[in-house]
Amino acid sequence: MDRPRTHRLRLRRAVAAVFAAATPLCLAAAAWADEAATASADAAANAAATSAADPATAVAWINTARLPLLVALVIICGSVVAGIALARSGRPLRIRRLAALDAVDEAIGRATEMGRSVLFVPGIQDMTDIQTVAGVTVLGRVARTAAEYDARLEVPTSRSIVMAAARETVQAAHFTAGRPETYNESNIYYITDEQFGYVAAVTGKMVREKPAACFYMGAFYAESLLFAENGNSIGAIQIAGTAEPSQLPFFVAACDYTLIGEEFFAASAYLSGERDQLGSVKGQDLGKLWIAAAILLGCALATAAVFVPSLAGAAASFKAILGG
Amino acid sequence: MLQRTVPIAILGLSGVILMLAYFSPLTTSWGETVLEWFNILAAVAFVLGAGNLLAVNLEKISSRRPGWAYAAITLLSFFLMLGFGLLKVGAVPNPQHPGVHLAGNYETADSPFGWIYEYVFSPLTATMFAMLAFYVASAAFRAFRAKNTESILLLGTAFVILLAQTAAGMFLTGWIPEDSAFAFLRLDWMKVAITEHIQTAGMRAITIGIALGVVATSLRLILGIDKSYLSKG
Amino acid sequence: MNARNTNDDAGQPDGCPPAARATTPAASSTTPAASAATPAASSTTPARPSLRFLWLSLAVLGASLTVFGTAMAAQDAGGTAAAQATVALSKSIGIWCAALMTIGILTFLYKDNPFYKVCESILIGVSAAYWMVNGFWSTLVPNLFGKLMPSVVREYAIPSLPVSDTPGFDMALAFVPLALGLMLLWRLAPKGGWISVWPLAFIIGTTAGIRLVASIEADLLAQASATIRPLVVMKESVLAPAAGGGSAATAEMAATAVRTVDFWGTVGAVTGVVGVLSVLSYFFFSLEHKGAVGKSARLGVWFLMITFGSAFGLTVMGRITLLAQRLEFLFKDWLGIG
Amino acid sequence: MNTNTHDRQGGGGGGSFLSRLGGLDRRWIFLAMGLSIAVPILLKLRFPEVPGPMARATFDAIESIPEGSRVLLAFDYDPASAGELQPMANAMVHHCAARGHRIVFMALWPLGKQMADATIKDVLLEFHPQYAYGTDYVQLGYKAGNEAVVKLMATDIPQQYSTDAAGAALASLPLVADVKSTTDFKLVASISAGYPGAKEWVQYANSANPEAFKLVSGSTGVQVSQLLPYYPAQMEGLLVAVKGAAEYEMLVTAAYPSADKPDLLAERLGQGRVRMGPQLVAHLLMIGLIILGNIAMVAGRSRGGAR
Repeated sequence: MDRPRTHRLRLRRAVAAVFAAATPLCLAAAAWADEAATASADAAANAAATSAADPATAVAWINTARLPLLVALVIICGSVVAGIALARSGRPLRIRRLAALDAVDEAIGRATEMGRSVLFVPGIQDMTDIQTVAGVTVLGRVARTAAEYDARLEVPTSRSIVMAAARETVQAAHFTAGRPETYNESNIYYITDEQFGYVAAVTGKMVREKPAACFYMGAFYAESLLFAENGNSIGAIQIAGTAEPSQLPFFVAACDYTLIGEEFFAASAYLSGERDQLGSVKGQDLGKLWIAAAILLGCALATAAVFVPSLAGAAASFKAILGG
Repeated sequence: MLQRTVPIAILGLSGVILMLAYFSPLTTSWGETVLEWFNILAAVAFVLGAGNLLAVNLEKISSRRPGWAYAAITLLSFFLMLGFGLLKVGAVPNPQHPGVHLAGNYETADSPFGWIYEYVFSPLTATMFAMLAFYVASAAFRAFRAKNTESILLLGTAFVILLAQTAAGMFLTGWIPEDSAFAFLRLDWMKVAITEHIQTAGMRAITIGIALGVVATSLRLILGIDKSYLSKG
Repeated sequence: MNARNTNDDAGQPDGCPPAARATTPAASSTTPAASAATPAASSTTPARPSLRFLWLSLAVLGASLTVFGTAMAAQDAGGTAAAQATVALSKSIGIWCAALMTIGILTFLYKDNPFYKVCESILIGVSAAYWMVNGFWSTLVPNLFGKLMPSVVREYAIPSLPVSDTPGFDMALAFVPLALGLMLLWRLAPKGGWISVWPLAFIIGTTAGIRLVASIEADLLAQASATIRPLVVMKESVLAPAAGGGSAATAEMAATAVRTVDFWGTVGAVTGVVGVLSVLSYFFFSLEHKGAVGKSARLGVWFLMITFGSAFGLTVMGRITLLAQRLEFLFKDWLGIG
Repeated sequence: MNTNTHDRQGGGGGGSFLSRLGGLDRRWIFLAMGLSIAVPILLKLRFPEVPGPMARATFDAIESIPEGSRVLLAFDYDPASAGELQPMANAMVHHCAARGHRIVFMALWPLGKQMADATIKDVLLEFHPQYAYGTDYVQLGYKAGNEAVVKLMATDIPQQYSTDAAGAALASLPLVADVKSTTDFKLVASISAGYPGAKEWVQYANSANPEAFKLVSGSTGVQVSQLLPYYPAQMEGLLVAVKGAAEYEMLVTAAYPSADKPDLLAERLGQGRVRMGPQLVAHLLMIGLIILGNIAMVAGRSRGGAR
């Protein structure tokens, strides 16, 4: 990791300080936003969606109906940036183990021993789905390990742009692993945009070529169980990661390891090992603390309002503001 | 410079602009315009996909690798469907503009494109989708085994929900009067309690976690910390 | 955005594209439905494509298309009676084709075989072409060419193309996606392929920007706010009227209804909030799952397991309906039994 | 998260039948599932359904409004979901017609109108020939705009539907001549497969004026988790997937048998129960498989220690 240049470090620390200092500012803004929110809340009830707020309260260039959202954005992004700044300040970073990610090396090693290929499925959505972007970044880390082990990594894609992005990432991974010559573009190929055409091709290939390790990282819909069950029938180690809540039950039931929602997004930071990226994972935890505090405060207010009716107004508006 | 700093700048700039565009009424629609641009980009990029599909299959045919005949079938059906679609062969003429051939409707079952969709494409996709019924059964046998508390909870809940969804569930516990103290033992009450209180809580926490993950992933990309997409990274 | 077959995606109907529904075929045949042979021990002979079988399926494909061609020709020839007959013929050929495809896919359950590989290859070719044609006629022609050269599009393809009031601005704006698209295609050129990183950076950047704000608004805040509720739930209950109280007395008694704690309601509310917080603690990365955090994370895992078990159970009914519809098609529409 | 400690495929070994069960070839399970769906379809097996609370609430909602009142039926689905939703639509139309309600048909999905036309032909005119177009029932057809259509109909229907599906002016049809908004209906029902559908009817039509009419809905199994929170506060009745259809069918055919064509009614209003046949057998198979899997594991563990 390159030596942090002092002026850039000072700049980053300043940005983090601004965001962290923003919190008292936000509480004041929240109070001011209160009547703006309630005014717009009534407007929203009968007018069109909140995006077209009633012009009276919208200052020319800012849409006040979305002020609570802006405040939340500043707080959450501030937490992530603060996490990164924390990592840069050199303090020791403690992050818990993720079983699925420890298994990545074991799975690729097993494939190399058995002389069988590694299959990586980056999901069936396009690059406009953040899960696909996260899947391609995890592909970068898996491809680097595969390059080091000299294992054959196959990446069938369901979208042309995902194929282009995957080729970029795998080529970059081969460079970082110091083996640019082993990069073979034809291992990353497009099949079809159709959900079940892609599934038919990939499951057919699984049964014929019997890869020893299968990775499913990205956005999946009904086909998750088709991949997992066919992967299991050929005895492959299967590591899945998705943020599609409806598919997690099938991956958890049928795969060996599963990265659930947030774990999937933290995976590429974990695998990179870079301090900045691990800092952003700690930033996610900071965001969780904020949300847990907001929930506890809201519940306390709401419960108190049951016994002390006068608090009902405050409880309701807190819930409304948080709701954005 | 051109291959590293410019892409990082493009990514960071477009990310910040679209983040802020959502907050001012003047620029709210920028998000939709960019997504519309993306659809055009994706349609143009089809050439990449088609090019790769042809390269892979033609290579298989020319090198006579085992299974080359299937590559021939793929190419045959690809060109057939592409030709029927792009040239709108046999399309039903548009009532308002009978003269303009390319304005016709090519998706009804009377035109070859529509016929292939109706009798080849949709039965194949519908049957692939229906295969899930078989795999749900094999997953139930293989994966729902009580090895530790977690898997006991997993299979126990699935067991209750499956029972509650059939007449057998009502048959087994339908006789418990609804107002009695043991009403919670009724399978349909258990199903409502599980889905309404526990499943919603679990799904809510997962969604909150995912939102935080999306924020962190997006910021890592916009701030240029995660550069895995850049070759010679 | 094209429709996605999923099971819990709120926006999308969970169903498959409309299966073929038609009158029973003229030639009723006695071939039984997919008679799954008893699965002998699976001796995996190397999958050498038996060419004989391959030419048979190609012949069937060719025959059905030639018959189809005559049907189309007869229809254009305008002979109504002949057209009716041939259209019915083309429909029954279609039913046979659909039934063969359905059985072909189902045979994969027994073993990977040439019949399945033929169906898989057809599906890949047809579906890739379908999405490209769809993308061409529904996106490229109206949105890109419609802006770059509106007059040509209006004359040859879409006569009813809406006239935009700022053609010049639209044309200029349309050059951006065109330029980004050509940069992406530059990968195919031997030299200068690195330029394709620019459009990729643009796509990833815009995706990150849009999804970041949307996920905070729709998921983070909305779900946190929905979790907030009073932890003690009261219920209105009327005091039991004194024995022998006349109707006037009970009416007056109802006025002094008193609120008592609704036990089950409170348990439900507390479970909800405790559930969300314990699962959030499971997702906590900074601390190993030991001690207090370990206990609450373990409770969080139990909540997750019940959530996944329930979701699994709820989707089984949908899956079985899908297979029931395919078998109904085979029995009713193809074989005319059932 | 590592919750799976199941052994890789190909486990199982010698010894008692139970432990060999662990290595059962998956294809026996596929065969069992295939038969458990094919046989009930071929034999048209129907099992008695015990109507649950939600189906009964939907039935009561239509019973509770006075005979001959005006109802609005929205067909918000397409052929892909007809398997689960068409039986509900058929039973609901027969129920409303048997109660003498005057029915207005509409659709938020492009193919929804075709679904409504099929129901009118197969059920309404088949069993209630006395229903006349214009006075007893009207087909408004499909309008694009998703939730905007619902929002507008909550305040001003003639502006959204200036004419019926065939192009006749609303004023010329006695049933809808004086209709101003959804508040002029006693009941609104949405047969819904996704978006736009029942959720939009709750959010935009019901919350605008909650007490004006009863709202009921029929939905696919997948979508029900979004609608459960609205039941029973904002939605009086909710039919859930094929099971809800079968239960509602039993209630309607029991209460309103057809005098002259009993077997045709049993066939037309029996689709839900026919489709419930394979559901029951397949669900019992799934339950059996979970039990069998655990027995095999326990037997395998007791014979040669955990693998």
